[in-house]
Amino acid sequence: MSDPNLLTSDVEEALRAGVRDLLADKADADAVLGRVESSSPLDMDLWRTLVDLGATSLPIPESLGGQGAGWREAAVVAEEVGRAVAPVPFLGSTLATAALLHLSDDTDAQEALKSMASGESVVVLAIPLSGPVDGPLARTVRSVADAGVATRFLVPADGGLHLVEAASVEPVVSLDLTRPVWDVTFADSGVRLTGSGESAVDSALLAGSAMLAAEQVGIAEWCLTTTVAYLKQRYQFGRPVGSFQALKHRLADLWQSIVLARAAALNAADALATSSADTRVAVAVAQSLCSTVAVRAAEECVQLHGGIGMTWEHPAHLYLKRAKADELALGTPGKHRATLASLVNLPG
Amino acid sequence: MSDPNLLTSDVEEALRAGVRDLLADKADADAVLGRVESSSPLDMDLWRTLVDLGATSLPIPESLGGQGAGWREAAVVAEEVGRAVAPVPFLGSTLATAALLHLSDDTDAQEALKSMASGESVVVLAIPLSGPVDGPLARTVRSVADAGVATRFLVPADGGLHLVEAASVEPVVSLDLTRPVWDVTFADSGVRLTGSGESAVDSALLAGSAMLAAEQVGIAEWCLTTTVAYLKQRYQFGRPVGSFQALKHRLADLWQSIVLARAAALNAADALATSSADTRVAVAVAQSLCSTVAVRAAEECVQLHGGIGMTWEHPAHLYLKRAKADELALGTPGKHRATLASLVNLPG
Amino acid sequence: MTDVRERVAALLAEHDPATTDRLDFLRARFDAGLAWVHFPEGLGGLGLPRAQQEIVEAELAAAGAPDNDPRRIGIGLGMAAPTILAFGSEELKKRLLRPLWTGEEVWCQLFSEPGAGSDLAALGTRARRDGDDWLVTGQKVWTSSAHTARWAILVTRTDPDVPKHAGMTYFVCDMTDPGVEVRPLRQITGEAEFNEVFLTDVRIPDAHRLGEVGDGWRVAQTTLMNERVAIGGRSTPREGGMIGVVSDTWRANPDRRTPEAHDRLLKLWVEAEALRLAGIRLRQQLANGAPGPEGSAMKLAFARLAQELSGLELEITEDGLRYDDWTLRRPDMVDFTGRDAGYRYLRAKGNSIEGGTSEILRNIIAERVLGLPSEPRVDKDVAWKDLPK
Amino acid sequence: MTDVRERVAALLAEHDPATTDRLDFLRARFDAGLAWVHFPEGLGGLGLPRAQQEIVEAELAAAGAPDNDPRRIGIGLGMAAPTILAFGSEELKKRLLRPLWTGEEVWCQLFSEPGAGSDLAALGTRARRDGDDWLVTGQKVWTSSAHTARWAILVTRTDPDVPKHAGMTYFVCDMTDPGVEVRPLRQITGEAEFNEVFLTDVRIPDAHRLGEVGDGWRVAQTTLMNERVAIGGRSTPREGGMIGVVSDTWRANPDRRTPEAHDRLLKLWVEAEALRLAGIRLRQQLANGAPGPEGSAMKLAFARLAQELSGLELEITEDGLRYDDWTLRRPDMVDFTGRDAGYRYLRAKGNSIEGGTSEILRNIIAERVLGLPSEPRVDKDVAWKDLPK
Repeated sequence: MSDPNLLTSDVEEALRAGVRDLLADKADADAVLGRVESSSPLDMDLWRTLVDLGATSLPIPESLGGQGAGWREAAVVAEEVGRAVAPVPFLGSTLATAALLHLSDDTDAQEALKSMASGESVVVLAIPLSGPVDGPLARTVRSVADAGVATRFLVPADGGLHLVEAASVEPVVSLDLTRPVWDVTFADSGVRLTGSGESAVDSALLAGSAMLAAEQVGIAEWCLTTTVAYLKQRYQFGRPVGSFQALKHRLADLWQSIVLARAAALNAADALATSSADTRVAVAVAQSLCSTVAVRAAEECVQLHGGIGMTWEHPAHLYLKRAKADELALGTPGKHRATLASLVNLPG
Repeated sequence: MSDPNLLTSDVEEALRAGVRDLLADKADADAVLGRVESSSPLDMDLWRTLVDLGATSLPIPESLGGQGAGWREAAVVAEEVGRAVAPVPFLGSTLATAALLHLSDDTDAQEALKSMASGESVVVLAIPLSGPVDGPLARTVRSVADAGVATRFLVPADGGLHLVEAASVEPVVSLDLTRPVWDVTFADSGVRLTGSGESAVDSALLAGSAMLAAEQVGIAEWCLTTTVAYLKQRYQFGRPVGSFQALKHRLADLWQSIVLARAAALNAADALATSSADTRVAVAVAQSLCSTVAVRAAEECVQLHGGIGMTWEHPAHLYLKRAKADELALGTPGKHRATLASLVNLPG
Repeated sequence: MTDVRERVAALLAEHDPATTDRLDFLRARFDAGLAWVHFPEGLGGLGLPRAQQEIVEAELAAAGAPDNDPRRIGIGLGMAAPTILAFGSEELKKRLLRPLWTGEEVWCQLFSEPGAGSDLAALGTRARRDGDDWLVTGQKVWTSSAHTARWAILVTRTDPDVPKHAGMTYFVCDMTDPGVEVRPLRQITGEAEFNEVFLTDVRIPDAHRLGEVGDGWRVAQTTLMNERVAIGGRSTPREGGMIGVVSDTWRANPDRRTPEAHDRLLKLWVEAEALRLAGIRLRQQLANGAPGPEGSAMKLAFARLAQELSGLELEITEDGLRYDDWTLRRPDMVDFTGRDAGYRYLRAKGNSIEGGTSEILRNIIAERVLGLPSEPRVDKDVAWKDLPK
Repeated sequence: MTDVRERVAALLAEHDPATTDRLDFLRARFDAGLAWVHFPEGLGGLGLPRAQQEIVEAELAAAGAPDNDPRRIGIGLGMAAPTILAFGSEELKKRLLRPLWTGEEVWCQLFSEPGAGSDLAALGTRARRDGDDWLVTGQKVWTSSAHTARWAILVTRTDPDVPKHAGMTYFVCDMTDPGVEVRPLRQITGEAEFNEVFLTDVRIPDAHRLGEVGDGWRVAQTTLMNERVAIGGRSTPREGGMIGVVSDTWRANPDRRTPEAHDRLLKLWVEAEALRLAGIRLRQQLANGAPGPEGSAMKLAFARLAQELSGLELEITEDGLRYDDWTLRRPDMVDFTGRDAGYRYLRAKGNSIEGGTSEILRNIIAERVLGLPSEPRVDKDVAWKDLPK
């Protein structure tokens, strides 16, 4: 097996810069904090701007109105969404995109991808964000990410995937303020797409997990950068707090973990982009590692900010909540390791 | 359930002082280091002095020539043996004592206990120090602790326990220099003692594990104390190395772990001494925790001594090897936790 | 020697708990010297050894007497009272201690500031002399009970031109005075246990000073030394506290079990049990008159365990992605078991910050318990005003 | 521009590797400027960009040419040579570089001392001027290859009256000189990879000085900056190194598996794979001309992983209580895979100490990568002789 490409290209870095600038402008900490307790926790104006930038349709072929780029580029966006904990329906939409791409011989799937690419509709895969995907058609699917802004849903049922409008979408008090979940109830079974629903969902979970890993790298980096900046300017005992060796060592260890997490996340995106035979291993490695690193980074961020990190007005808690919810999303690290065990012949 | 007594009594502390003085005198680092590569890795002169002090027969009733004290007192000795990594057959002998006490209606068992208490014989339980106890009579038992100085063995076989002389006792190159193991081969089945061999072995493992926990606390404390002393007098960058905060925090955490480990080890010894219904839980808690703490303490000791800790001439490696071997002995921490799971209704 | 049992019997004879108003009973108990027997006579005590208090508590509890709800007024009892006793004028003691003890007047603590957390001695709240009074201006933070408190213990900076430890002065502050503004401080859990307190030209009579001018650091040490050790009178039962909640969650959710989570739970169970045992041991040492330094190990371990347990709980619970309530509540005290897993996870983050961060605690353990040398200090001989901030 | 391919072809034409003596071939290669093409002509190079070396290596390897066994002479190649090139006289360069490169003369490094480990600049080995020579006395430690080395690079203290960084001087030292005594330093594994070197009035000609008197710290920095990054030319395959050994042990010993050890193994497998990927990424950055600071993360992670993996291996192996051999061996290089689990466990403890402890590495990462402020320094302006030791 030849080495994966683990560098980001100039084009990818240009994309990153564009998305990062936009998010810095439209989704700074105050804006996000102000929004999360409102009745519209997701920022659809921001989403539409991302749509116009092409940042939401990167893996969708040009023939369907997308950018015809791929999962490496989508991972760049995911990372920036994580860095800003931007309240946009990126994950729900990504899961649906991957599932639809898997079934893209179906004309209804093609139409759905087109309307997603243009921003006309937001399609969300109706699976519980944590916990198992139900096999039979579930009338109510609990804890669906981004469901509150979805115009249509992809519902796995009876071995197929159905394009459906929801009968009701109930808000839920969510741990993660910047990616709230909803309970969604379906009354009819909508249009059944041609092809295996199970393998489409599998494909979605794989892509979603890889994108989640990139998001987690973004979260972890924000937490590290913000903590370092704070500790440089916070003085106690006549010294910058960041000059205390115990804290320096913890941050050095955290940085080291992020170096590894970044390599793993890039590898997962590259594997997905190149349809590598190694994709399942790459995703399990990335997802189990990046989940853990992001949570640790967010926990260190809160702790090393001291009291201020415990306050609602400081954005650290938004990252803590997102990181912890991300850890539960699409399988805990322990579950991804269990998957890995069977992939690499390390039986329990 | 009333609270266990987790304080050591004045009598116990007097015993500790006596044993500690003796070991400091007869088993200092140079003496131990000199002995371990000799043809007599166990110090039987020292052992006989401990016998004379009564320190090897504490749980044996006075009627059989022992001290008629109990497992709390034995734990004090175990801790000091650990603190000195004294090369004496304490563990092998303890396991045999506990097994024989369980079968003490048997006159051969009584005779054996008597001769152990007087120092006339060293009886060792013939089980592999790590790894499972064989059910059927094994002709060769691998990796038996302290076997090289045993005059007789207790061999579990056919559901009973047999008092046997070995046909051959082969030295093994052991990881733990201060508690080497031997491969022991038996030719005949000796005297079968009355009573259940399985429950006698079970009883021995329980007592042995509790004593091992106390030993591990002694190891951990030596490692912490020695490291602290070294870091106070070692200067680098114009400062005592012990003034560097990152190291201070690690040692504070280690001390904290030892506080918990000590409480757990005392509780296990007290439970054993009082035949508490809680003994199995207490031993599983103590053994899983103390194993881990001792290894961590020894690893930190080597690391924080820097290069000198990597040398043969510094005693740190004796503690590292003992701590690691102790972790494998009588069940790894993971195995003790698995035992605990069934005891406290936390099924996997 | 006074027989406290007789005193208790006399109190109960004159004030039958079954028929006496709660506050009347508490006042009578104070006046009988049975509030804190080691305090002087006339100030709620009898000048007896502290150990005798336990007899009083046991007898009164047996008689069904009401207590003063000590958890609610912990700052007054644990911190303000010993400081007032040690440094207050007779007049202040007479005026303050009785309603403090009965709970009629709640106390809060104005110590921490946004710029002085771990480094309390860096605080900048200025007190300037103005005739017989002081005018105090500054901002305090992490003040629990400020919105219900009548009084505060307050440390201020009176001389910025000397090194930081030397220029501080300690007061009691009337929280109803003009210039005291209390704002709730919302936490990551959504609730506001604490407050920010803004002081603007608050006028405090010099008579409300505790200790000498410039001696505030030493007075504050008295307060902090008396901060209640987090050790109750009774030992926790096995699986008491958060480990019990999480173990029950495990038992109730077989679907969410994984081998990895199982071993993690068992590790934490072992540590929680060992922590419980260490607590028993510490209490036995205290009862024996020979307390060790293990209390600080317990705080360190408690914080870590609470954080790891609540993190695990979110993974093994049915609804880890949900939260119970983000509305800004103002709870009287922390309740780890009354709310859901998400709350425990977030609230536990504070365990390694409040009451001294785990980092500061590790410094203290390293230096005071292990005797490791201190770090080079750059702030010892510098005037407070010249310190980098 | 010189075409290195032509040069290689010419070398091979004149010296057929199949028939030429190994040493003759290496000498001819050096003389042809193909030893290290970025070195000057006449000193084994052609004054070409370093990147062209890869072409030479590839062509020669393809032709079956012998190499100079670079792992055996790493200190000479990686540390001594660049320092001699930068600071040596023409005469010294001519005399030393050729046999260094061919491996005829092995080099060792006399830097660390018992009292100067992490703090190299604290070293106390004294060099005193004596006519055209220097007399050197002191003790060095952790010297690999000292018993086989002909030459050493040596840092000494020439002026104890100035701050430590200012009073050092750098030499090359002939290890065959009288007064040089080499003793094996036995490690916890039983073997002796390293030596202690005792120097007693060793006479070194001033012509063997590298750099100015008092400028030894700067010269030593050149040496250390050139210390070979632990990144080979090729990427490791998956399960390469210790993770492969431990995974195979796992596969071979179903009896010793527990759920707890399983998850621990998987965690380490994940980290080992991520570390491998980070190595690939770092090499791609290097190839791209934009190396990041990730190498230090890799050393930190490698040490931790090696220690945790080997610790786990002892638990899951059949004979964890046994060791293969305690006899004092003198290995040429470390071999993690050729010996048993106990050896790996013990030897891996050195990974976080040798070549810069993990603690020093964390300092460097925190300050140079993250830009965190340095700690207060107490040793900057103090004469070396007055420093506490």
